[in-house]
This record gives sequence, structure tokens and C-alpha cells, in this order.
Amino acid sequence: MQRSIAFEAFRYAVILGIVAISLVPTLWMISMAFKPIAEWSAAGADLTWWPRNPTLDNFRFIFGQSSTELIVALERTAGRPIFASLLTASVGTLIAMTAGTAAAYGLSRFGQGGNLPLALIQLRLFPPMAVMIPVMIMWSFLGLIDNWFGLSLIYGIVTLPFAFWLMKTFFDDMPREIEDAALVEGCTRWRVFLRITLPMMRPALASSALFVFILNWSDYLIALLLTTRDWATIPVYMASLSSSMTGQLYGAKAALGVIAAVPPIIMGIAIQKHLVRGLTFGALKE
Amino acid sequence: MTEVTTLMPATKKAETQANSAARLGLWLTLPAQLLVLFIALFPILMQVYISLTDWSPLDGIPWWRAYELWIGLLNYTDLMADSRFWGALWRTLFVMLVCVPVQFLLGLGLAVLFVDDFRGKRVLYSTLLVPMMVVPAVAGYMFFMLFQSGGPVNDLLSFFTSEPVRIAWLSDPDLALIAVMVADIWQWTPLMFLILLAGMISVPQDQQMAAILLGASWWRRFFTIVLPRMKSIIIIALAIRVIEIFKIFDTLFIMTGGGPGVATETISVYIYKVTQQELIWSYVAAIALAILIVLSVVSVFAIKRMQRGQDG
Amino acid sequence: MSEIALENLGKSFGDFTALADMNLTIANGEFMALLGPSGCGKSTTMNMIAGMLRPSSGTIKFNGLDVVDVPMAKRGVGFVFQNYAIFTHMSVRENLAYGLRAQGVRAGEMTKRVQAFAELLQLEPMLDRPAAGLSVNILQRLAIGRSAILEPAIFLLDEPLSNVDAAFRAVMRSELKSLQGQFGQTMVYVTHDQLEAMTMADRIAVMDHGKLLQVGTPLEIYNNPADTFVARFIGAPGMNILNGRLTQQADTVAVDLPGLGSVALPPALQAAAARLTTPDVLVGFRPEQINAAKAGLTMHVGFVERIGARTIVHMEQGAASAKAVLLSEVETPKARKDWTFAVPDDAIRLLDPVTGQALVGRPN
Amino acid sequence: MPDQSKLSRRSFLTSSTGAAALAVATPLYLRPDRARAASGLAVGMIGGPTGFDGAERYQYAPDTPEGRAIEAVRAMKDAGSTPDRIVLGLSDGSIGQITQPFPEGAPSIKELWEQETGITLDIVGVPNGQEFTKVMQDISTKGGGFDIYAVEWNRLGDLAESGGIVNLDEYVETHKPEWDAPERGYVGGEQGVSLLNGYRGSVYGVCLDGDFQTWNHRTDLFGDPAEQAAFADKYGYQLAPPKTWKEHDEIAAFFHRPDEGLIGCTDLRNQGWGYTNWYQRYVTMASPNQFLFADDGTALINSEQGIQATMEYVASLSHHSADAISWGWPEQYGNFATGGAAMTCAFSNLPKFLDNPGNDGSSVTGKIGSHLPPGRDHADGRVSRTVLWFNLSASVSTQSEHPELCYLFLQWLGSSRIYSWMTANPGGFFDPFQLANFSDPLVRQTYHDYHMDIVRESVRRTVPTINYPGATAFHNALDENLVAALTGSMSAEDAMANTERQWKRIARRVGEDKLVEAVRANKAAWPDLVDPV
Repeated sequence: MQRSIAFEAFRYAVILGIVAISLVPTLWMISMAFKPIAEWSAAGADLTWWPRNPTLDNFRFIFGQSSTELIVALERTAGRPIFASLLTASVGTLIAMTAGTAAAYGLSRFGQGGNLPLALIQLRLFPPMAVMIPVMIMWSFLGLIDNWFGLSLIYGIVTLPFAFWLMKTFFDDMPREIEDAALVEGCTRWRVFLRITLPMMRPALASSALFVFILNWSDYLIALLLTTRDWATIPVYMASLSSSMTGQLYGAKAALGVIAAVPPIIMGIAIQKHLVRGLTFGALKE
Repeated sequence: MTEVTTLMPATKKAETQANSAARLGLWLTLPAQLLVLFIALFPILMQVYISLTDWSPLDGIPWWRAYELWIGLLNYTDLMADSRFWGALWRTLFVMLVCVPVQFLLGLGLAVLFVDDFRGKRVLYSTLLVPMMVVPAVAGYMFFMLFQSGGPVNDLLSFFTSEPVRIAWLSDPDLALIAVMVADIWQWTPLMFLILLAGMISVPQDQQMAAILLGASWWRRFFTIVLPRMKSIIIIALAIRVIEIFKIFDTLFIMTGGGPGVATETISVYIYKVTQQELIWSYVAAIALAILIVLSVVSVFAIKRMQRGQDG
Repeated sequence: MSEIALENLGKSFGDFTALADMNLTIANGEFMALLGPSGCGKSTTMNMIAGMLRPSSGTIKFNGLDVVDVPMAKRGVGFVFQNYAIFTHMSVRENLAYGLRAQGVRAGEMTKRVQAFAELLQLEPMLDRPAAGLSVNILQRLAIGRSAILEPAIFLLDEPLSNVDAAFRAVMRSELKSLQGQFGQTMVYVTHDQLEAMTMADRIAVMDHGKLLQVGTPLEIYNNPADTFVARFIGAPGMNILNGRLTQQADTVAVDLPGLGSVALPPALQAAAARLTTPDVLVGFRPEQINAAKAGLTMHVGFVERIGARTIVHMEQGAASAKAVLLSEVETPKARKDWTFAVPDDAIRLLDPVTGQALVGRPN
Repeated sequence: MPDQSKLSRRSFLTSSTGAAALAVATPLYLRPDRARAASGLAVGMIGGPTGFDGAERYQYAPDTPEGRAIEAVRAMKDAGSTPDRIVLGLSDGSIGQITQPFPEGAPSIKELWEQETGITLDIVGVPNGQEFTKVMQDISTKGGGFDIYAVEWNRLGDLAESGGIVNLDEYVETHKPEWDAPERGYVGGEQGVSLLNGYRGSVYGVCLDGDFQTWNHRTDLFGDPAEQAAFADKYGYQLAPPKTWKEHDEIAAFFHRPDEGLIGCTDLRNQGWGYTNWYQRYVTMASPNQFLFADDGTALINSEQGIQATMEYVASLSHHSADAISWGWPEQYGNFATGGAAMTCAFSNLPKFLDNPGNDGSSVTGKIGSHLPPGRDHADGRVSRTVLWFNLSASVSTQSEHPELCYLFLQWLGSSRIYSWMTANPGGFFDPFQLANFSDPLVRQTYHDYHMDIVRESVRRTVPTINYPGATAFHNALDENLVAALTGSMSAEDAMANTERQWKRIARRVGEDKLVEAVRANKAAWPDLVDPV
């Protein structure tokens, strides 16, 4: 379809404008991550937009190798929380995707578990804060407080609804004929699911998994309540990046923020071509 | 197994297949069912139980002995009169009523601009998705700095108005609410955009062509073909944001802690405070159950609508 | 009302030439079928007429006026899509009224015309039903009605029957034909199905590989295909084409079909044959025109296919193969036996083995 | 103080490696006291840090609280009833004082404890502000993650009522911590001990902090002749650290120049912290004190005094940062460190961190002075008061299997010798509060002489915040209404009336008898010092 030059100009103007605005916080974070302490200026007069004396100190600092002499020693470095975040978000994603995919298939093909759509929507609607007291008591009873599996498990549960709904729409969309053909040729149902259905669902699995991973990766509240030391995640750990010498260690927080943005971005790039297709939720069937 | 079934009479074979399929279906849904049961059963029972008592961990008795502090429905009647709860609820709804439409309109507008190809589309598209990838807690700290009176936001405003702007965003009840909404809009418009773009790309081209050939203007096509065709995906996109904003906590809590005063106190922040600071856990249970009941009604209604939408 | 003239029309997408040098004039009120296999350029042509695509070269004229720069919404063209592109989220009435509403027709007028068209198309009973669940022939009527209600001078139909099962196609074809009769507009109909083209069109334009091969009435094209492609493409099954050699027998030229026998040429083709520089030639004849005979051509019968009223005989001889279509009551040859048949002189066509073009000197 | 050792992280690191090497070289369990007697313990001492000048001040004889604690631990060890480790939950910012060796040549406190007892001290960091949350979580879920909790002192009542912490009376009786020793012990003697460590007549905690809010100013600004002249011109009296609230407000207004990046005063105004500065104004409304509750438990805030204090508090915003309502202490410290304010009221450790040559981030090193809290003149003299607030106290978890051992560790850590040594360490938040701390040379070096004397005097003028059951709820109610007044969404009158109404409800929930008893106990700890005008 032809578009006028005026429209193209309008398009670029609007898009670039919005991109520029939306980049401000991100760029602020990136710039902050490379600023020496004198330029943080959260509470002060002269504002530094871009580091005048760029430094990697903030990154070194959170990994325990500070060359800045002014900050109270860091008792815990960021390595462990990064690992904790990666592990729990990944295992949580695995749990949600496994249970969600299986249940979605079960409902979509065999009509089992008709209660799940509603139950899972309610589960997702419910503010986690309101249910954390019993969860804390349960987790404590099961010895899952400050435990990687405990955190992964709750992540798997709270993101299960998304995994389920996304996958269900894909299964609903997928033509049954292919599976039926394989069944006729003598494959068992189970084999069909593993060998035929799942491989076909790879794009759907990838985009759903990314979505679920980002949700897990972002969590602050649940980790705050269910971890203490060993498995504190990035957002929880970030709260401890403050010092009586200088106040909030914004540079260190920003540096950690930059690092924390890397896994979702890498995953996002890896599955970019599936991303749009993956988010139609099968809503466009006629 | 299949070899055996082929030898059976046709009806019996079909029956067995149906049975085994049903069994497989059960097995497949089992993990999800168990997880739901696991997370729902004990918490609901416990919440129901302690919500009828005056129990707080400060009372020095374990929760299962909360019956010693039985107060019946007092927590619920308190809740009815709890202006902070209603305030928080109203504030949450207000944030929802502002943020969701803004995110929707921005996302929709961007989707319109991105729906056909142009130079630089991929790069711009990827850049727009970045806010979604920033961990909300970090976003909270960054927005806290951005909204300081001597911070970047005011600096930009000063640049555009060419006179010094020194608005203390986070110290003013109204502006603080705006600031946290800006943060939410910043972070989640990309998701809205992504979903709506996916939906818009999937609107059949020939329908649009047909409308053009019938003489429909761009606007007419947009409102009579594109939007109605995207109806279900719009509902999904809105539903996701409504659901998530109802629970809004992370970024907001780090930015303002619900303050100043209760100016940015949402449901989750309020529950957090009652849980962690005032420690009236029986009351939290009552709040939780009240929310659960309301949400159940809402979601049953929503599911019904969605299923009707899919059938129709 | 509207005459469409395509002059030297061409379209390329990058290196790929979808259409080259197309010249075709479609008369006012004519039902023109663009026929060809997929990828032949017929849809490209149609889309350019509609204005969805811009020609790379050449022009399109409606009634002598160049419309290349006229946007598609202003060309006054009705278009029926392959899948009808019915607005399934609306009712039948809303679909019908869509164009009128878009053009700002007053409400009273609109109601009247919708009513009139609904009667004409027998859509009245379902006017307020949602368009989503309707049967395909109603959808077709609705699609046509939706465009026709704007009284476009030109109607374009893009393979409207390709999604319909075979049994229903006949019904749809006749319905379409009668609708065209009622509206009397210029219609361009794109199809890959020669049967549809043959049964409905006033004239057929056969295309292949971005080229227009032949334009003519169905009968012309059937009887006198312009080249081997058209010959094989038209008719079911297509024309038999066999390699032959011209031989001089007394004062007439005959064609020797190696291993089969020989056929005499009708007088009309004698002269054309005489002009050839080499003796090699392609001989074409329609399977329907074969009759059993005592003498003539002999081929080995591979198998015999009975399809009700007619019987198709598949034959081979050496490298050559041919088919014969016989009426069922006629005695059929036995499979795996040789069979001798005759082809009437005037059914013989000659084609150039190098270019594939028909050698003309046509009797009529 | 030119010869002051540069307190930098680098020096901690170097000395820490040295100490680690030492620890490896020393046989751990075989009478470590003997082994190290040769390496620096003074005569008669059975333990304590060695390896630096003045170390003997922190060493202890068998008849000291530290000595008794260590001996008792060893006795338990010999009886085989000690665990391999004890777990201490502690705010992130305080851990450094226990884990970083100080001064150069010394072991860290953790190392010393482990050397002397062979019991590993396992410290779990808790984010600042999350201390109480984490503890309540551990108690209510029976998590058992900690042996020792460290929480704000005024939560002792809540924790004791919850049954989550151990009544330490028996151990105090047995091991005699001597907290009220006249020369070395808590300010206020027995009264001070009961305030900081006790609840309803029993000991539940061991104080590990001295968060008396103290006032600081910028000596470069106050000493600038140009400023002095300008000030005298404008207000008709000499520019000096303020003695009354009126002076304070005027001086703050004088220095308030936001366009030049300078604000008048940067004491806190945010939710959760700011109300302590309201407190200071409120309690001076009467002589000797304006109380929060009358003896019969009636709230006194919804009064002329309460409204007046609130109005002053709100008006004082005019010489604060525009962002003051959103700033917590990290922003406050950062602001003062970059020279952004003329005065502040902060934890007593502010000069330790910001007037510190090792802190490159501070531009006010050498420019900080301290002064007494501003007061209010009454018929019988001037009443000036500050607040004890936050102040970490350690308690033993009832889930601990070795409560006595935990108590002994706390007695060892919280007694004047080890504590003086620890509080001198700039690696954390724990501040001096015992008499011995104030006079200790090393502490005075870290905290500066000019500051230490002011702190000691401020302690004498310190009132406690609410430390009875429902403390959190009482504070929150006050806090929220004050913030509402600050943001202008409520008038001072409404704020006080609202607070009173909410307090009545909370009192009912807590139980009025309990409340009356606790109010009286709390009141007994209030100072009655009135200065001559």
C-alpha cells in the first residue's frame, strides 16, 4: 500500500519521540552504572546526564573488588544473588512451563481439567501479598524458606497461569490432523505428544517461556519474604546496596540493574521472530 | 498396544482409545491440578480460620491456637469500615483506570505505526521493548532518582519550558501518584504494544482491502474492521494489565513506599504494611478472603464472557 | 458502461517479472475470465486493475481514461475476494450497507437499497443474522451484493469458487452467471479452473508465466488453441499432442505419426503445412473427437477409465501417449490390447514443434 | 587530628589478610588464652584483642562481664554442650564492625570470638529497614533461621509478647553483665538498662547501639565572617549553633538557598523516620517534659501543645529540600556529605562516616560541628530534648537450642570493653552509648572529640520513643497523620485529633492495663534535666 511522504514523516516523528522518552530511564540507568560516585547526585545540585569520568568501579564494587575507598565493605557480593535469580527464575519457568504445557494439552485435546482455566485466572488475579502469610508458614514447615527450590516452586505456581493460557491457545490453534495421522500410523498418544506436538510447538514454547521467565526474573516481593541469605535474588540484594558513607549506592544499583537486564534481553533477541506470533493468544481464530 | 487394539472389534477399540485418551488427559493435567491445590487449599483454610479470630503473631500463641482469640466476623465488619482499605482499593482502581487506558492507547497507536514495513522498523521495535526487560525493582530506584526535584525529569522540563522547574514529585501526594503511574506506563506499555501489534498484524488483509474498495476511509476501516477484529486480543491485553496492575507493588513500593502519607498506598502496599508492620495477621486474612471472593465473582464473569467471545 | 484497456501492462517484483507486456481490451458488459495456472500473472493483472498494485510499465484505461494514478477506492471497482472477505463480525445487513455507509449515503436511501438488493439476492431472510455462520453460496451472494450495491462499473472476482467443493461449484457457477446477467457490468474473473472459465465467460484470456497467450470466446479457445500450452490446458482432458512428420502423398500432404499410422490433413491446413521448412510437426486433436474405426491410427490401450456418461481411454504407443473420450454407450476398447481409431480431418490441428504455436489457416 | 589513621577500606583489607594468617598460625582450641598471652595480653587478662596500641583497654580479666562470659562458654564447651556455630541476624550496614579488623593489627571481633571459644559466629545480613519483618517472619513461621535477632530496641515489647524471644533474667542473674556499672555502664544506670534492655521488669535484650539523634552543623558556614555579619544584620544576634527552636528555624531559613544547592536543614521528614523530629519539638512543649500519654493512659497529643508542635514541624519544611518527604537516611547522608545542607539531625555516627578522611565521597570532611538539640524556654529554664530511635538491640530466639550460649555471646559483645572496641570501628552503624565508650580514646578518635562530648550531653537529654506493645501501630498512626499534615492534605488539628482517635483503638486492642503499666515504666526513663537560660 502506498503511503504519503507526510505520513512517513509523521510516523518517524512519533516513533522517534516515543522511543526517546522511553529511553530516558534506561539511559539514566546505564549512565549511572558508569558514573563515579561524585556524579551520582541523587540528592544534590548539579545533575550529570552522562558520566564525565566513566568508570567500571560500580561493576567491580558489586563483585567485591572495589577500587573506591569510600564505601563500607560489602558483606555479600552480587555473584550469589545473580546466580540465585538465574537458578530460581529458570527452575520456576521450567515448573510453570512443564505443568502448564501438559495441562493445556490435556484440556485442549482430551477435555480434562475443565476447572483449570478459572482456577488459574483466580490464582493470577490474587495479590501474592494477601496469601504470603500462609505461604510463609507452609514453606517454613516444609523447610523451603531461603531455599532455591522453595522459591522456584512458588515462582512456578504464580506464573503457571500464563504458561497454561498461552500454551492452551496454541494447542487450540494447532490442527489435529497431523496428530491424528501419526496416531493412525500406530504411535501412542504419549509418543505423539513428545515427538510430534512438542517440536511443532517450539516457537510457542519459546515465547511463552520468555514471558514467564521475565515475570519470575522481575519478582521482588516474593523473594523478599521467602529468602534471607543464601538465596536472596537480585532485587532483594539490591536493597542492601546502601552505605552510611554515601547514602544509597545508586551507581552500584544501576550497575546491577544493567546486568539484570542482560538475560531477558538475550532471550528476547534469541526468540525475536517468534515473539509477535507467540503473543496473539490464539485470539484471532474466526 | 496398538497392535492389540487393531484386533479388537471396532466399537470396543474406539471405547478403549477414548478411555486411554481420557486417562492420559488426566495425567497431563495432574501436575497443574496438584500445584493449584497445593497453593490454594491450606492457605484458604488457614485464612478462613484465622480471619475469624483476633490472632496476631505478637500474641505469643501459634496460629493453630488462634481459636482462643475467637471474634467471629468482627474483622469483616471492621473491614467494611476501614477507610484505609477502601482508600487503597480506590487508589488501586484509580491507577488502573488511568494506566490501563493510557497504556492501551499508546500501545495501539504504536501498533498502528508499526503494522506495515518501514526502514529501521526492527531496531525501533526492539528498542521500544527494552523497558519490559528492566527489573522493576531497579526501575523503582531509577524513577526515584528521576523524580527528585533536582533530578532529570525536572531538568528536561526546565529545558523545554526554559525556566527552572523544581517540582518535588515524590513529596506531593498528587504528583507522587502521577510519578508512580508514569513509571508503570513506562514499564508496561511495551507489553501492550507487543500484544496489540501481534493482533493487528493478524487482521486479515483482504478484509481491509475489501473495505478500501468499498470506499471506506482509513478511520472507518480502523474502527469498523481492525478494532472489531482485534476484539478478543484487546480484551486479553487489557485483562493482563488489569490483573497485573491490581497487584502493583514492586516499582511503586521502592519509589514511594506508599507515601507520602497514604498517597500512593495500593492494595498490595496496604496489605504489606498490615502484615509486616502492624502484624494483625487475622485482619490480613480477612482482607485476603474478601478480595478472593470479589475476584472470584469477577473472574467467573470474565471467563464466561471470554468463552462466549470465543464461541461467537 | 465501462471498457477496460490494458496497454503494454507489466509488473515486476525486483528481479521477478510477474507480468510482461499485456495488451487486452475488455468490452463494456463483457464477462472476461483470466485463466491460467497459479503464478501465471492473472492475479497480478487483476490487482493492478483494482489498484492494489501499481504497474511497473504500461497503462490501464477505463473508458479511455488512464487510471494508474487513481487510488483504488476511487476507481469504482467492485472486488470479490477468493474467500469473499466478508466482515464476519457484522450482520448481513451491515455487510451490505458497508459501502453505502462509507460513501455517506443517507439512511433512508440506504435502507431502501439494502432492502432491494437483499430481495434481488434472496438474502432477505437472513438480513439480521451474523455473517459468520452462513453457508458458502450465501457468502458469495453477499460478497457480490456488497460490491454490487455500489453499482461499480467494473466487477473483479478473484477465484471465488476455489474454496467450494466440486459438487457445489456447478450451483455457484450458474448463480454467478445469472447474477452477472442481472447486473450487466463488466466482469473480470480470475480462475485457474478452465471449466469455470469455459462455462461462464464471454471471452477467456489464457495466461502463463506472466504472458497473455490467447484471448477468445470459450469455443474459439477450445477449438483453436493458440499454442501447445493452451491446447493442453483447456479441456478435460486436454488436447492430445503427438509428434509427427509431414509426408507428401500424391498431391496432398499427410502426417505420419510414427508407429501409429498417418492422418490426412484438412484442406485448410494444407497450405500452412506447405509453408513449414522442416517435416517435423506436432499434431493435435481433441480426445472427444476420436471414434473407433476399422482403419486409421492404432495404439496400445493402457487402461480404461469409466466416469459415468463417458469413458476415458488411456493409450500409448512407443513414446507417444494419447487419450480418447468416448460416450459410454459406445463399445469400449479392451485394456492391454491394441485399438484402432480415426480422427476426422477437420479435428486435426498442427503446431510448430519449436515454438509451440499453432499453424493457422483456420477454416472458419 | 592530623595523626589520625586513615580509616579506609583498603587498610581493612590489608590488615584482614594479616589477621587471617595469624588465625591460621595459632592453634585454635588448646588454651588459646595461654597461647596468646605471650603475644600481647596484658598481665592478668584472660582475653581480648591484641596487636595494636591500646589493645589492653579492651582486654578483660576473669572478673569482668566479658571474662565471665568467656569462662562460662569454655565451661559449657568442656561439658560438651556447645554447638559448632551460632547464627546472628544483623542489618547489612552493621556487619562490618564485627567482621572487619580494626585498628590495623587487630583481629576482627568475629575472629576473636571464634579464637577464644571455637564456636563459629555466622552472621546473616538483613537489609536495612527489614530487620523486624525478618524476625517476625522467623518467629511466626517457626523458621528457626537465627539464634540471635537484632531489632530496634522499642520492639522488645512486641517480641516478648509474641513469645519469640527468651527472657534473659536467669542468665543475667548468673553471669552478671554489670550493665549499670557507674563508670563504664549505661547512661542512667539501672534506669537506662531497664529502658534499653527490659520489658515489664525483665531483661529481653542486650543493647548494641546508641542511636541518640544528634545535631550537626557546618563549621565552615557558621564560622564564615561574611555569613556571620549578614546573619547579625538580619536577625540582630550572633550566628552560632542554635539553642532554641526559634533560633534553629531562623538560622535554617537564613542558610536555605536551594538555587545554590544549599538547604537550611536536612533532618528527616519522610514516612517512618521523620516523626522523630516532630517528637523533639513536641516533648519540649512542657517542662520538664510534654508526655505522649498521661499516667492513666490518656493520649496527650490532641492538645494545644501537640497542634503547636505539628504546626512548627510543618512550617519547618520551608527550609528543607523540596524532596524531604521522600528522603530516607541514605539520601540525607548523601545530601549532607556533598555539602548540600547547613544543619542536620542524624544518628550519632554521622561525623564518623562523613568527617572521615577515608571517605572520598564526602566534601564536608573537617567541616562538621555538633551541637545540643534545640530547646524551648519555660519558666524554670530551657528544655531541650532529643530522641532515642531505631537503636538495635539483640535478643535470643526461643527457637535457639542454646539460649544461654547466645546470651553469653551477647554479654561478651555488649559489655563495655568489647563494645568500645567495636563501636570505634568505622565499618558499621553501631554507635557508642555506654559511659566507657564516650571516654574511650579510640572511640573518640573515630567519632571525634567535638562530637563525643555533645553525644554524651545529648544522651542526658534523650527521651525514649514508645516501647510498649503496639509500638509499631502507635508510631504508624502518628507517622501517617504527620505526613498527611506535611503534605497539606490534613490540618495540624485534624492530624492530632485523628492520631488520638487511632491511638484509642490501638490501646483497646493492646489492653489498657498493660499499656498503663508500660507507659509508667517508659516514663521513668525520661530525663528531667532543665538547663538554665
